[in-house]
Amino acid sequence: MFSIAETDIAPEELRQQMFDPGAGGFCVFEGWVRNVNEGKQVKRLEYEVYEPLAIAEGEKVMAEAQQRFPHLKVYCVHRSGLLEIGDCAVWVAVASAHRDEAFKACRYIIDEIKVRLPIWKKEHYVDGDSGWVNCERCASVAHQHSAGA
Amino acid sequence: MFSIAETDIAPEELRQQMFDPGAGGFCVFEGWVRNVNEGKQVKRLEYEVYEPLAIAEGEKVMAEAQQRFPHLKVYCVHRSGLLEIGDCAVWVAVASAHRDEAFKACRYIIDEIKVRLPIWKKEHYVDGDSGWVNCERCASVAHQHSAGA
Amino acid sequence: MKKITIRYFAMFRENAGVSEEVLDMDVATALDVFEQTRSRHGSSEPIGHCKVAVNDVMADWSASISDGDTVLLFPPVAGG
Amino acid sequence: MKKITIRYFAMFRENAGVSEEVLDMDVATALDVFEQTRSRHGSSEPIGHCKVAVNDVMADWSASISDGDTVLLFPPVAGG
Repeated sequence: MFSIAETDIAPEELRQQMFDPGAGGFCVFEGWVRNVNEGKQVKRLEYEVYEPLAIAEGEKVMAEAQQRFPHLKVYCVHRSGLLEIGDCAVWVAVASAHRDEAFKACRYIIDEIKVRLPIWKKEHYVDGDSGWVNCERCASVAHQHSAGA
Repeated sequence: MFSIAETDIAPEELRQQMFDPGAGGFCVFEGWVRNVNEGKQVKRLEYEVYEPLAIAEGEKVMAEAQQRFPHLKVYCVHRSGLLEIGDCAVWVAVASAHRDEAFKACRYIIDEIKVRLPIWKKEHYVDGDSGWVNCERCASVAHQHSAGA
Repeated sequence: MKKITIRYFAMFRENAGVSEEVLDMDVATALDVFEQTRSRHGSSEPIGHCKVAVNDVMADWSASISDGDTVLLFPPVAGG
Repeated sequence: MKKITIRYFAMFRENAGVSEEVLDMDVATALDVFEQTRSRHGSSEPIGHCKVAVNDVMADWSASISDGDTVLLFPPVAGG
């Protein structure tokens, strides 16, 4: 269900494995490497992934999605290593009977994956600088989670 | 931006046209023909589309999505004619800087397309029967719209 | 009397047995056209579930109808 | 004293200059390990933005640490 890929993600091959004759709605989210972040020109980026726990936590997120928004099939793959502009960093897909569950489960998975998995992103900028991305939105969500009941 | 296809939709070709170096989030929704609807076994289905108005209204929906949830690129194609189980009936894709707009614009487009475009669906059942689908949820949304201010 | 072209779609076309007809009608609004052809499009669908277009533009049921107009009668849609 | 294996990731690893070290520590909880190695992982990140795992299981900062445990210190994550 959840995996880490060290090489290019191939959306079309993955999509074909999602087919289910009972599925009427199919929602995909892809995270792409974009050329700018917080005003800085990005050249490429690098994901560091601690695989044993990323996979365990990824599977947990997907089980939660299935419980909250029951669906037929789900798959998520996240890249590790060096990525160029336009590369697919993460691919999440949900097939379900109706579209509502497909959208909601897909959104739930990507939102949780961004804040819970031991994955770190280092941006390499056009000006030669580089830096670990401190996802402000993620940190604030994580904080809300830990502050919650 | 919005088109009607008389033959198979080819998601991978369409996806490649959505690339934008400023896009960090890409959301796709596909409607698939499923093998059952309201308890009846479906064999295939048929879309009747009144193209001039379906295209005009489709473009309008997409312009509304752009206004509400600004994004970089959007595309939607809807099938007409005869479709088999598993065929893609509609493909909606949105590329945007961040994922929130991508998800919301994609959802807005498919929700509106289902209730506003002059497109009709006839289901052919395994038992030989057939019938025009009277989308109850669509009718109820249409009613809310017309009853609104 | 106004000369009105009426086009039926999907369920309405099947029920009417024709996709288009030209009638001389005493009508003021799109609603009048719908009501007066109800037997031909033979549907019990509430009007709130149906739509209408006049001369290829989506319209309200209260839209004025002029001589020579084309009225498109749409049964409940189901895209996607 | 307990023998603790500490693993640093991403920013913490770069700042520490090592990815792993084994230390004899006087610690009760994961938080103690974090605090006592703060100079090595050299970060001003609020602890609420960081995470910890003990023996490859995600843990709370209050988790008890036993002799022989491996503590993984995670700086703010940014998947997706």
